Amino acid sequence: MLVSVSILTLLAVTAIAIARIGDLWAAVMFTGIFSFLGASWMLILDAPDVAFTEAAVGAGISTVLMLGTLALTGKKEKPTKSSPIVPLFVVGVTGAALIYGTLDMPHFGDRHSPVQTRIDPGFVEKSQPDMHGLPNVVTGLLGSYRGYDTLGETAVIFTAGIAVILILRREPKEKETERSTGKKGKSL
Amino acid sequence: MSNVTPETLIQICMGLPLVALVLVVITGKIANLREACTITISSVLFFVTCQLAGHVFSGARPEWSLGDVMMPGFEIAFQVEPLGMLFALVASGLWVLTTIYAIGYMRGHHEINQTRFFACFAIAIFAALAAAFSANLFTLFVMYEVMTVSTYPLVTHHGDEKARNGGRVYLGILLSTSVAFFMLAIAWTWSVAGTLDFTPGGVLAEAFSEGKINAVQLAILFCLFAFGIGKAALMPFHRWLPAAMVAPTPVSALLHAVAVVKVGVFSVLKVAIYIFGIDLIADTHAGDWICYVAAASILLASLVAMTKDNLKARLAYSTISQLAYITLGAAIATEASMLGGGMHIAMHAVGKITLFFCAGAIYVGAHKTNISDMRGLGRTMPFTFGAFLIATISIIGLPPGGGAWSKYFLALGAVDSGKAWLMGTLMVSSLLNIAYLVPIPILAFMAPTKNETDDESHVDGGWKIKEGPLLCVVPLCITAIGSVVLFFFANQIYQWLIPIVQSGH
Amino acid sequence: MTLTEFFGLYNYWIVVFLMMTGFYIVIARRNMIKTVIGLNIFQVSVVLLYVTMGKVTGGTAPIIPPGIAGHSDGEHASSHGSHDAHEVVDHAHQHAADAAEIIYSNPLPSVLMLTAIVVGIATTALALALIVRISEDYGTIEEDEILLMDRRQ
Amino acid sequence: MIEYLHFHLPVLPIVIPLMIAPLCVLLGSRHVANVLSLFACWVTFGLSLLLVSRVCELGEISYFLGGWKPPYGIEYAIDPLNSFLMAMIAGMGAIVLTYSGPSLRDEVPKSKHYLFYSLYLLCMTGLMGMCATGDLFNVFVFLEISSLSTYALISLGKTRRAPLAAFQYLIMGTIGATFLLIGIGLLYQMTGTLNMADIGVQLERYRVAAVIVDGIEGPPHWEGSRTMLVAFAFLTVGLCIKMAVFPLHTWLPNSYTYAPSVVTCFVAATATKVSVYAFIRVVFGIFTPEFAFELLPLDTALWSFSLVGIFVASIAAIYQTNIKRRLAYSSIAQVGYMLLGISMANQDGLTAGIVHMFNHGLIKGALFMVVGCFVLRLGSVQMDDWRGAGKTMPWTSLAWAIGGLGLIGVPVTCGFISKWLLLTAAMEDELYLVAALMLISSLLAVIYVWQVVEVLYFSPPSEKAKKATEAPLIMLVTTYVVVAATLVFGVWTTWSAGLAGDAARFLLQGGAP
Repeated sequence: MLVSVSILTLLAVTAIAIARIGDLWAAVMFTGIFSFLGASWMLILDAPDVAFTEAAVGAGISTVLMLGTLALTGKKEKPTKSSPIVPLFVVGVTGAALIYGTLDMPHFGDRHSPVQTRIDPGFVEKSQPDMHGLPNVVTGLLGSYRGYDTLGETAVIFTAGIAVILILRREPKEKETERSTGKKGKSL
Repeated sequence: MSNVTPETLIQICMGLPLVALVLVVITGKIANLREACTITISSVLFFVTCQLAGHVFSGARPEWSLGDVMMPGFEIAFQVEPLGMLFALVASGLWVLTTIYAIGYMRGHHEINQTRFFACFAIAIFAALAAAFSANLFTLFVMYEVMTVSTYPLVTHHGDEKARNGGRVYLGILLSTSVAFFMLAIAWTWSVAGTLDFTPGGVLAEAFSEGKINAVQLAILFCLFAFGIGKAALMPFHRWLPAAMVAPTPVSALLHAVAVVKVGVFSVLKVAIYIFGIDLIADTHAGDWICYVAAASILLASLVAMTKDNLKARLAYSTISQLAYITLGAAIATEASMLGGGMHIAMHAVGKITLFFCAGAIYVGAHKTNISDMRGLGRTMPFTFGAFLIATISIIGLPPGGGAWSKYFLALGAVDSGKAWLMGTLMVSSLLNIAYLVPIPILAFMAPTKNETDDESHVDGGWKIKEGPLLCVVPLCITAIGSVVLFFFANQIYQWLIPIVQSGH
Repeated sequence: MTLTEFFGLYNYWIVVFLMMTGFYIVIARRNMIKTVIGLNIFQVSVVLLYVTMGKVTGGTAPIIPPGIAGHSDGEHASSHGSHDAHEVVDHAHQHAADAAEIIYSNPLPSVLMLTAIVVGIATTALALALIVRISEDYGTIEEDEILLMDRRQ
Repeated sequence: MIEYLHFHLPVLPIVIPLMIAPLCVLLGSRHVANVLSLFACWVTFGLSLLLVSRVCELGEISYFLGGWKPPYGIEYAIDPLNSFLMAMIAGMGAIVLTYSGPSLRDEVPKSKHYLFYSLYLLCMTGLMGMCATGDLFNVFVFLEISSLSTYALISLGKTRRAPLAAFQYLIMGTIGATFLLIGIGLLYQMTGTLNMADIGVQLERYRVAAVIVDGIEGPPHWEGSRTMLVAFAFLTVGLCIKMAVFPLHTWLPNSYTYAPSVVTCFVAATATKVSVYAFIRVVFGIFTPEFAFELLPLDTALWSFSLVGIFVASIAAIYQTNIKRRLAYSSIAQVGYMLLGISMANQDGLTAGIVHMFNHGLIKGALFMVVGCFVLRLGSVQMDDWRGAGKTMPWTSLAWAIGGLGLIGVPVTCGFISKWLLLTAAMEDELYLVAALMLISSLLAVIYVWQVVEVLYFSPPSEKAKKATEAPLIMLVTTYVVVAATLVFGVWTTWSAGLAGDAARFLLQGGAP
């Protein structure tokens, strides 16, 4: 209880820090920390697979990617001039809606909630015979019942991969014209 | 032809203009061949229409529907009844003459894009025939809009700034009224009556008796129809008609006599007779408001016509006035007024097309557009102005012009319905007609030419005849004779049309 | 608002707070990298929301201990519904009885979130690539400045 | 073999492009990739047509991926609605790809072509997958496939604004997708399942019979409705962002304007429609219209937003000199018509909404294809440069005029069919004001389409237009195929409106997806 409360508090504090901080380098670091804290909480919530993935992907890869980008772009965020009232209002309304929505939700850890009872026999029991006793049910599910989602996930990664190549690859010619026009880009 | 069923005749009738369209486009490069195609097909079409008319006027009601490809509620279906048949006869008959005339005019005037012209012309005729034969409001509306769009390139034929502005007004008013009022009225009818089929006796009577629509709503609906059918050019939605005068004269002839405006008034009549039903309008006084509007239109348009010096503009306002007669006939809603309105479609068509042909012939032959410039022109163009005079008589409504009969029936209807004041309107309007039309031929024949010494035609004290191209003059003579023939033929038309007002009882 | 309600839902409320912080960064911040960071936080919070749903009080991660795995073949042991309890008792296997006592948290949210995390990183990567490209073209990654440059053009 | 094909038919149109996409990258040659992707698209189109005929014959088809039955596994549920839409997407995909050659060579560097083809196929996969699936989470996954590929495709545009537009779309799109994910999560929380049909069944259990007081039936009532409402709201907002409903449309104009012409053609014709479809599914397949429209005054909200959106976007369109942007605003307005139909939740209205998805896809596809032809020859999307192009590019200009008439909704074009259905539906519901406003708003389309027509035909030619020649044959032919389709479906309505009517009936009878 104490651990989870302190992790949750830390998460909230980190999130606010990220929102307020102007130095991008620090913000990226805090994002890594946020992911890491999130991952530890997931561990408490009995989701070790997600926790490991989050730690690796969220705290690891995405931090590296962002740092790499920062190296190419610049580390300082310019202070935003526009008033924060409209975004705050939108966020407030959305948040209030969500809180309102939680009121009818099954309580945390409720073992009679539909999530736990709708599927009967549950995934753990069902997957044992289906997966021939694979101990990690999550892995089993990824490859079987939700295997198609996993295929989709792979497709997403593939899409992102070629998209990144496509976006970052510059034509030799393109670069030249760019240089000759003093990096102003081409107008319409 | 006797072994061809009337159903097939309908298909042939509507197919022929499309065949003409295809042939015109294919043979576009070879002008002579292209025009030979158009003339041949239009003649064949007239012949086929006459065949069909024989069936219809002897009581047949042939039907044809495209039901296989349409959903319920979107039925494209055709059924020929006498009113539509009469309109189809007028349209197809005048197509032949207009084509001949157009060839003379377009060549005499060296117009550009002649292929596009003839192609769009063919589509417009197709739409006119299909509208004439339509069996329900949906089909009528579809064809109405097809005609709007297909005549747009005709109106803007010259492709210059003036044409663009004219086209803007033309398309703007016709599309806006049809979408904002006509379509709404149709949907309303559909939601109230549950059908859009043209039914003798009307489809709204039942809804009225069931209380789905009350008398005030009926009157509003009638207004929506009358204004929504912008092609009937009821004031204040008449501006498109003078604006469309930027078009070449054969187009004006098409617009004002053959197809466009006649589709408008035809639709008004059709809606009045087959959607409302004469009795319903008479009982609920749904048409009363439109009576006032139409009467006002008649007088105002005549007054405006008097102020116009440009011949085509004057004729345009004359058309607005004459169309309002037909709308008036529909709004009065007595048997006589409906018949008068129906007859006026034919009578006015023949008369007005003659006038426009004359205007075009004067333009091609003498390059004059303003009435004040036409002094003494009658002596060099006797045939043209002779025809003009005859048509004028018909439009005014004097015997032996065909227009006399239709106006007589309209007046009769006005008296029948107890609106005797309308008689007064009709009388005044006839006087106004005289005032703005008769001076033109008189000026042309009687007045001395402006500067006689300069006039080349004035040789040795005699007048040398210098008419427009032969292909222009012959059609206008034929239509002028036609408007006289119609006077003697009126009883026949009356007999043909009788079923449309009787079938409701 | 009862105390049970508070203790039953406060987890969710904190997650909502985290989500909204992320959302706020996305819509309020004009620096593109900051926006992407906000998106990241938003998405991680949604992952937390899902994972929270799967948790059962007193449950454990859905990984079958080695002793039990392989023995429950063909069984329809149920970890929660009491109506199935008699089936479980019927079994001679001690391990099976153990299995019935172990309560597993629902594995499905985990499965879904593995996919969602991967989708998230793919989106981040694409966004960052776009940022690099924009920064090359415009020389800045502040949206306000870029819009100003475009307007001047 | 046929047996096998028939059995796996539901999944083939999605899997074929998905499998060929990596192949395009691996082989690395733009010619090979072109042929492969064309092959994939046309085969997909053929298969989806086959699927439509199968659905018409057999009714709804369920396909369990990997043989795992729901609620454990993922289900593909093919019904009249989504098979119809899939055929449209595949058809537009195939025809636009066939069209693309010259335009692509002009606008995208050759070395990127093979990647373009791969992304194009992936985008199509994503859109088709979203349609076919009966699993809510799977919708999210395929939404992301299509979105990510769309962002990348948009960023391919010639100008530096293209990556910016793509980035802005990415942010908006990801917010939308995340909202969707939250909504899915809340629904999962309430029902414990992800299968749409099953969610619908489970939600019914929360329903409390209406209380009858003094003989008057009270409003319907749901237990736990707070969470359900919020779930519904989040799904709606998420999808509204993706379908660019006013005022959540801000990403769309830039994306459509700066993307390569070919991409705009495909995306404009298909992407927003798929989101509209997903929304229909949420309203009618998961929740009931009763829940959506009675418990929540969503119908009134939808009309107001649709109508305001239609007017604002149409008026904005009138002021655009960039023609792609003009059409983009028109797209925002047109989505309003679809929503208007859906919000009426009666047979005619829903049919109108569905058939307008199809018709507008064709019309907008055709118009953007025309724009592509002009861009290729004139090198500009500015109205000033298009002046007088009617003389040098008569066929392309004529295609614009016909397509424009479709957009206006003139009879004999398919746009009229949707407008007519919408109108009759409004009258049936006695929404006279909505009917009148809708008709008036459609007049705005006359202005923004006809301004361009006038520029093409009545202005003295610009320098660029003087030098222009008619567009390449392949582009013209494909454009005219689509233009012809807009006319064919304006007359032959048994297929389009008929199928849409079947789909609407299916949805209204509570046919769970």
